[in-house]
Amino acid sequence: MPPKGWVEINELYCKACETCVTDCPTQTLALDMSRLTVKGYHPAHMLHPENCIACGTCAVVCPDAAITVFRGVRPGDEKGGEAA
Amino acid sequence: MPPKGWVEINELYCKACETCVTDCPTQTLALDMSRLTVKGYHPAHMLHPENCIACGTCAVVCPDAAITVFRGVRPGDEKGGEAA
Amino acid sequence: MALELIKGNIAVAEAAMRAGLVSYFGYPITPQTELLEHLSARMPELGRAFVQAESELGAINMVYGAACTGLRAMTSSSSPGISLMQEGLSYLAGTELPAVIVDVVRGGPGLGNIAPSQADYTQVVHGGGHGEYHLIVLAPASVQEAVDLTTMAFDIAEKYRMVVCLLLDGFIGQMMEPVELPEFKPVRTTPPAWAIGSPDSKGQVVLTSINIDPPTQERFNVKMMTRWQEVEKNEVRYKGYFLDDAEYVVIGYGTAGRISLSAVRAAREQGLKIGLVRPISLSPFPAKVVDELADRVKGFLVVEMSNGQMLDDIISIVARRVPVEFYGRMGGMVPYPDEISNAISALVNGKHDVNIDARAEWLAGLRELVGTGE
Amino acid sequence: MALELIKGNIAVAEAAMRAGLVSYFGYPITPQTELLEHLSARMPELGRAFVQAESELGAINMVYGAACTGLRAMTSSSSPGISLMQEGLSYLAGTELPAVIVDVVRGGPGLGNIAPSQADYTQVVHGGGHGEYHLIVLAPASVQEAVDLTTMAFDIAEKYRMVVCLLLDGFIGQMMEPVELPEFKPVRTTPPAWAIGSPDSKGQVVLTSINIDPPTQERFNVKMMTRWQEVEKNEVRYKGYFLDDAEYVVIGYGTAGRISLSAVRAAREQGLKIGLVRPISLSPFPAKVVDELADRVKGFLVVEMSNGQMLDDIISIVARRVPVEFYGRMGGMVPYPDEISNAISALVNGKHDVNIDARAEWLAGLRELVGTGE
Amino acid sequence: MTETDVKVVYKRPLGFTDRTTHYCPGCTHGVAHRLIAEVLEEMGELNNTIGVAPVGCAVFAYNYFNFDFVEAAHGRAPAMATGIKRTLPNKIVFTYQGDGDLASMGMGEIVAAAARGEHFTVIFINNTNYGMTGGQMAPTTLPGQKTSSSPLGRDVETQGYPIRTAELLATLDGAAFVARRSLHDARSIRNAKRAIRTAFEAQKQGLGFSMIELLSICPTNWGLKPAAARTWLAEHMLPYYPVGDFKVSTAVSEMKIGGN
Amino acid sequence: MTETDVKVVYKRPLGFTDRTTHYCPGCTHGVAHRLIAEVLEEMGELNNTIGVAPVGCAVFAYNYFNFDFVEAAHGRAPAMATGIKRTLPNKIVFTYQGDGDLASMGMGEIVAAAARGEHFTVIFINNTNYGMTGGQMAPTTLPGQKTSSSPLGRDVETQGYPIRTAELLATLDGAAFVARRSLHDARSIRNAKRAIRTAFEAQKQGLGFSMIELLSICPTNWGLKPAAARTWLAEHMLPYYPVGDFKVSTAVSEMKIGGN
Amino acid sequence: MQAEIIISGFGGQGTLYAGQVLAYAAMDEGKHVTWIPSYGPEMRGGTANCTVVVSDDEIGSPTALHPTAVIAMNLPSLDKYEPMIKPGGYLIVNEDMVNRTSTREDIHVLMVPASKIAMEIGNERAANMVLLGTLEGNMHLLPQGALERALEAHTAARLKKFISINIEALRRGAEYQAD
Amino acid sequence: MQAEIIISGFGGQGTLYAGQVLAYAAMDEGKHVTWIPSYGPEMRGGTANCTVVVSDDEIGSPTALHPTAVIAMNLPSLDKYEPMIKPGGYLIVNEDMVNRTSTREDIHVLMVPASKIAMEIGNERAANMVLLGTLEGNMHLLPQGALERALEAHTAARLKKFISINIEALRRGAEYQAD
Ligand SMILES: Cc1ncc(C[n+]2csc(CCOP(=O)(O)OP(=O)(O)O)c2C)c(N)n1
Ligand SMILES: Cc1ncc(C[n+]2csc(CCOP(=O)(O)OP(=O)(O)O)c2C)c(N)n1
Ligand code: SF4
Ligand code: SF4
Ligand code: SF4
Ligand code: SF4
Repeated sequence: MPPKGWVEINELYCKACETCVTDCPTQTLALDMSRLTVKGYHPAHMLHPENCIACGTCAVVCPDAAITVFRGVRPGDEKGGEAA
Repeated sequence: MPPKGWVEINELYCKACETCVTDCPTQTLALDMSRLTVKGYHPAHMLHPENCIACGTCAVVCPDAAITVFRGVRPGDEKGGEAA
Repeated sequence: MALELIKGNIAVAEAAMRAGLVSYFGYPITPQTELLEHLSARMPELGRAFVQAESELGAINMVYGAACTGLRAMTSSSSPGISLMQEGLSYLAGTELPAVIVDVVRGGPGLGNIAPSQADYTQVVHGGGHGEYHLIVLAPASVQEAVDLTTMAFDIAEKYRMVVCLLLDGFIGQMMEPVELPEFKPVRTTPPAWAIGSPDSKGQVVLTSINIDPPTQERFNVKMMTRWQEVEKNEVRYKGYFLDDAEYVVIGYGTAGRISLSAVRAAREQGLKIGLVRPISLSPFPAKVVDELADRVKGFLVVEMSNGQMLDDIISIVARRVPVEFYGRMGGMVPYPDEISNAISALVNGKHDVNIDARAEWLAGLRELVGTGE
Repeated sequence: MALELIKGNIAVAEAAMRAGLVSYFGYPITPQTELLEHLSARMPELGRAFVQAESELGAINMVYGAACTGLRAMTSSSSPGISLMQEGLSYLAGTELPAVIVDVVRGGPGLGNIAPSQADYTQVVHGGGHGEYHLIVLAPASVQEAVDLTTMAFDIAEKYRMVVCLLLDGFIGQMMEPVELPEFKPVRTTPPAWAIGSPDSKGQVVLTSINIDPPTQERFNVKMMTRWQEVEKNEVRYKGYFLDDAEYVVIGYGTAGRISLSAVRAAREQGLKIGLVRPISLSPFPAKVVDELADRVKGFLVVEMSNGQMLDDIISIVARRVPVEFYGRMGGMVPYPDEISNAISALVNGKHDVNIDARAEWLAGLRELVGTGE
Repeated sequence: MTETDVKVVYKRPLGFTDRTTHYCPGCTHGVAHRLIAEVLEEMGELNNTIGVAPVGCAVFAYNYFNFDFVEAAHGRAPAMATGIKRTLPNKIVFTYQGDGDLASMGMGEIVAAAARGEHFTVIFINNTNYGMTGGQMAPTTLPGQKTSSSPLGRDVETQGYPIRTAELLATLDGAAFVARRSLHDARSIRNAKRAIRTAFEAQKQGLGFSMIELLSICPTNWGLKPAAARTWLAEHMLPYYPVGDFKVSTAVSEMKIGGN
Repeated sequence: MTETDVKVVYKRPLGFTDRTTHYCPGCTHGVAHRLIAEVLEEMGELNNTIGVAPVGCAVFAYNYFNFDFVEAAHGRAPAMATGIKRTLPNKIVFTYQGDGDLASMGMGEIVAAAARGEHFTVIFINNTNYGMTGGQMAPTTLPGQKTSSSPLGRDVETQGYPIRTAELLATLDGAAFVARRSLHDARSIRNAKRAIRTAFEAQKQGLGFSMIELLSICPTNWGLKPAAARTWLAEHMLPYYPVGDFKVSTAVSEMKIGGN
Repeated sequence: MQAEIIISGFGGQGTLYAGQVLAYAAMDEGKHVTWIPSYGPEMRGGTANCTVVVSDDEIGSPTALHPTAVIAMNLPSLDKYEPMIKPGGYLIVNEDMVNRTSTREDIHVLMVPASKIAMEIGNERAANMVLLGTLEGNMHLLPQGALERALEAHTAARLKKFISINIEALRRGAEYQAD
Repeated sequence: MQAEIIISGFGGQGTLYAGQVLAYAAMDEGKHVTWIPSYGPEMRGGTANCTVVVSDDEIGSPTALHPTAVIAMNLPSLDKYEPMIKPGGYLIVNEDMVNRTSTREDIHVLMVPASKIAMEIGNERAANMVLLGTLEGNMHLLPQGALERALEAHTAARLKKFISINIEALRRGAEYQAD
């Protein structure tokens, strides 16, 4: 079954505070230690997109309004699994 | 029976506010309309000294600490009645 | 054009309303309180905003907020209250906002007393708050002039987006004189484009005095100083009396100015060629007329109800070309014309030393007259 | 006599403790906060009073209370905070109380920024509060001088029963330099006879600034002005550099003074006969040295980190005998030596007009350099 | 006691000078002064006390007390008292403040001092207006009450509601003893005195901040004779400003009051 | 809803500009900002609102909201908001203030505004210290808490006790809605948003003064990572500063909240 | 012409009002005029005075060290202002409120039983108008009838009923003439 | 002799401390010296720099528009300060933190792999000392060993354990010499 939704994290705003990571009830998120934003942060990303239930918790706690939360199936992702 | 006590009103301080007059439980006091203090007030005095029970109420309410209250018999006044 | 007999404080209040005052915020303090009391009745009557603030700090910051709407706002106080407004005044200046404040000066320093004084000159004219800024300061010498300057104050404040201070003293505030009040002007209730809440602004309006980047702050200060040069060009006001043939000139403003006029008249009656300059705008100061006179008169007498705060400005302008002498009373004392007449005689008959320390000479005399209480 | 490398703010705090500070009251504000933070640790350690006040208003009025005991009291702040203290300062002066206040000046007006500035000159030197009064104002140009003046400030404050203001700027406050701290002085803990709570007073001590009767207030003011003449006689301090053969003299205090020194040295290396006067006491002002120099030099250059507040005083003293030119930066900008060198060249090679409007000339130049942001 | 023994039941307190006050006839500022002087006399602290006078009708209080006094800037008495008490911690220090002074101009200072638990005592005169400046509205002016700056009566919609200062300060942990009393009759005055005693004792014993709010009359600006003013107080002020103890810290409640 | 329907559950609010904030990573100032923007968006008041920024870390708040804003002097935001709201009564006006700003410097102004029942809303960030100036003690600093001006931990004997601002303001009749919420987890944040909505609705309906105190973290000055800071808040601040509604006027309790 | 008049007495005796009537009259007659009260804490203490300056020209000082005339309604006022009056000036005293007369020979002194007269005409509070009448009756600062016209023109509606008594008081006062 | 040195980088890289070590050393050697940090809200933003002026004479300006030397510990610092250096001056760059070198020909440029060296000697935070070593090793502002002595003399007790690594870092840095 495909996940219930997905999130997009705007790296312009993300400051790697990890709040979303900690508070995500399904352990979907993590900091992406492989990349740095222009501000020098390792941005949050969906480490386990398959877990996402689109509950919006991450967005509610994000202090930088960096997260957009979508419910439904990500276009081009009908079969579930990690996005490109 | 002589009164239980008496009061002395210092006319330097008395401003004729009548608080003592109003509050005296035995109607002992009144303003002396026949006289003016240096400040231009009709000072309070004992109109009915025979009533005085030395309860101190007048002194407690006087805003100008003008009143001294004595318990006992005023010297030279052993027989009661109005003082000179 | 009926004349009315009105107290200065109330006349200013009424004139402000007629000039279209939208919001008033003040705090009681003698000798200014009638102004606030009058407006406490009148502003609500006309559906305008009146708030008795929690303090002068509150009042000036309410004015700060109201001024951000670009609508006409005012406060009034007296010396200690004006001291409490210094931070706010610096903020208003740093945000380019128009507003009118009235200072009915009393004797100081400290709690002092409530008698008339002019010892707030420095704090309002040269700036008692931090940073580089100017207030426009207008000093009426009669109730009618107070009315006229009040009307004007709002216009000038808006023209330059600056704070205008009406500097009265206890006498002008408490005195009744016949005055003609102006008609009611239409009241502007819609913020202009630069202001918050304006229907005409393009996008977000932010009004702030913070410029965390020093170059930005410096550019702002340069802009404000450049604007000040405009003010200096356009807004100098004074009244000259008997200047054409004057050999000596008295300079005094407000109550000291009008009392000086009595003395100058008396001197003229005695045949002395004395003139009078009565500055009306203390900031910008009528420096040019004093400068020009310094080239042709034999001396100046400065009269103030203070220790000589305007005196310093006159000394600077005259630059030792001719002697500048001083007569002042302090701490709520008001000079009588006779005292000024004596000072005029002393000037005319004195030794005309341009290097004289006017303040020290005066202080020695006053010390003799009144003592030091020691 | 070990040298230590200490930040100006902390050096002043430590020097005040060693001078016998009994009570400190302050409120955080950049760039002064380290001073407060240092004392928050150190004062309780030594059993002395430290209170982080609710505001600068609270702080100055706590100082007002503490100063009534005649024991050593201090506060510190920066520009907006000093504006909030103006009423309190007038009260302290009106009650003849000794106290020390430190103003680490930042860029303004308004909230401005936290970079170094000298734009509080007028408010502390000429009096930003109401009524006639003076503060003694001392302006160090190095951390060591800040330490030395702090020690002295307490002594002078007591001697004249006046408020002494140490005027620093963000640079002096934030800079580390090698300093030698003085020894700890014994701390006086018993109020002197004039003070409240004194075992030596005869009868009731009342300390107040109210004089409801104007003649009494006037006598008090005469007394204070007479005392001020003493201060002017005894407490003028400045440092002169290369004055003996100087043809032109630069005048600057504090950070602007020390930066000017670099420029003056550079000029000397080029063979130009430039001197420097660095006022240390801004109030009383070293007027006499400037006056004397005006009789023998060809011109002055005033350098300030403001729009020229001391400049007005220099213009008044020089009285058009020789040209006075000005170079200033505003809003938290600090001039580099090169800029001052250029201004020196301009003075030396300029047309030497004594009637020049120094500020207008400078402003035109600065406007060209930085613009007005419009 | 024999018939000829004479006992002084009441006399002018030792802490007073012999000056007459400038207060209006009947004004309870005088009562408040007297109670302070009596309490300090009973505690034996007259020579160890420093008073802080306000800006307001009591600005000249130091003329009537004979111990050391300072005069604060309007509203700043609590800050000034903080400066004094911190510098001379063994003195008894009190401020005497009106409602304009304390609850309007000086609200910041009083809250901060109470929160810090400063060891001084505040005597707070609530007379529902600014007496000295001619009876303007104060933060304590009752709804509908006419004053010279609420000429149609205080309109709560535009001029707000009265502040109950004792209740407000009682929310602060630093406050050890906060009470309200009235001065409109003898019984109330006796109660007020006891509260003032408790406040000063709390200070003496180092238990923290104490404030007594005293409901007072201002016959002059209320436009009432003193007797009518006292009735007005009882009828209008008491319901809005109930007397009572609003904060009594454990230490204060367990405190022993020495002497009489 | 079919499988391919996509719904945006959450997106950046319309009231925000596209600037990144200068707040430290994890700082809940950002959350508070977001909730305000969301509420104003939901109420359709984005174009009718004027914000008053404080002196404190939120001094640049106007960079992040896209409606009109002014910047107050330290502590004076309530006075400034009074001036604005009285002059433009149809606007929605709010102040955004820190605990140093509101509960120390500006205590006089906030109490007076609340007592007057000024029709604006206050968003009050309680992070137990002065963030912007480097973490000095605030009136809200907890007993024993170390700050840069209470280096040994706040000593209540000499440095006083924390002020519970919501409880204090709730004593004022002019206050229509006073509540405390926390921003340390999602549930609390959702609760906080509802309170903010109520506060703004109360303003819109002319019911008087409203204030929401928001318990916040300051990871930088607390020297804790954001997650640890949120835990510290829950463990230390919540017991001292309980969340709850401290004043709900009858009118507010009966108020209907329109829209979603 | 310029005259400076001080009117002084206890609070409640109507000194400020008397000065205002004079000032209104002067204004209505096209004169320059200033009226200034003493203000301050003495308000509460009991004395109240005002200074009225009437002039054909712009007025300089609204106060005077040496006034042209003084109306003294009580003893402290007599004591305070008597020595200050300009030689040739007028001192008008409510005889009923003082226990002495003036010793100055270089001024006109008028002792007027103003309180008694006021009682006679039905309102003891009109003593101020009696004395004002005496002042104007002697000094003729303004055209005939100016004070009366001012009373008619500037009395608030609810006080109109007092106008006739006040006019009567002015007239009775004017009967007292310096020798 | 007077030299103005700017040390600039991210907060946490130890730029202020490096400046202080230099300042202490200068002080101990009897030089005049000033150390001044950038202060302000940029603190929070991330960059931190300080200016150290070392001189034989009383120091005028504690800052310099055209410093004698710059230590740049990151790219923004390189970008900002490179153009300002006085001709003939020194630019010392932590090569590991930037992606370019300098194009200026009129100054001495030293690209030092400071982070790598610091790692090698056991503490990546000692990069600041490596660069300071390079500075002193080239400019010889102070007598031989002055920096090391300053470290010994002015390191707080609880940090003494880092002294030896820091000294090693200074030495390794000094090996890099301008051509
Ligand atoms: C800064 C400042 N603002 C205003 C005043 C004027 N002022 C003097 S007394 C007073 C009011 C006092 O009222 P309150 O505190 O209620 O005391 P009361 O006179 O009623 O006893 C005011 C506003 C002042 N002296 N200083
Ligand atoms: C009059 C004045 N005093 C002090 C300051 C310095 N100052 C700036 S922000 C601040 C503290 C802000 O702390 P808080 O209100 O708690 O907000 P936070 O930064 O924690 O969000 C202070 C004291 C100032 N700008 N103005
Ligand atoms: S909560 Fe927001 S800012 Fe923090 S890591 Fe997640 S997306 Fe980034
Ligand atoms: S209460 Fe006191 S002042 Fe009032 S009338 Fe009686 S004695 Fe006189
Ligand atoms: S004005 Fe009121 S408070 Fe003041 S003394 Fe008179 S009665 Fe008392
Ligand atoms: S200092 Fe504290 S309050 Fe300020 S932005 Fe950083 S975390 Fe937030």
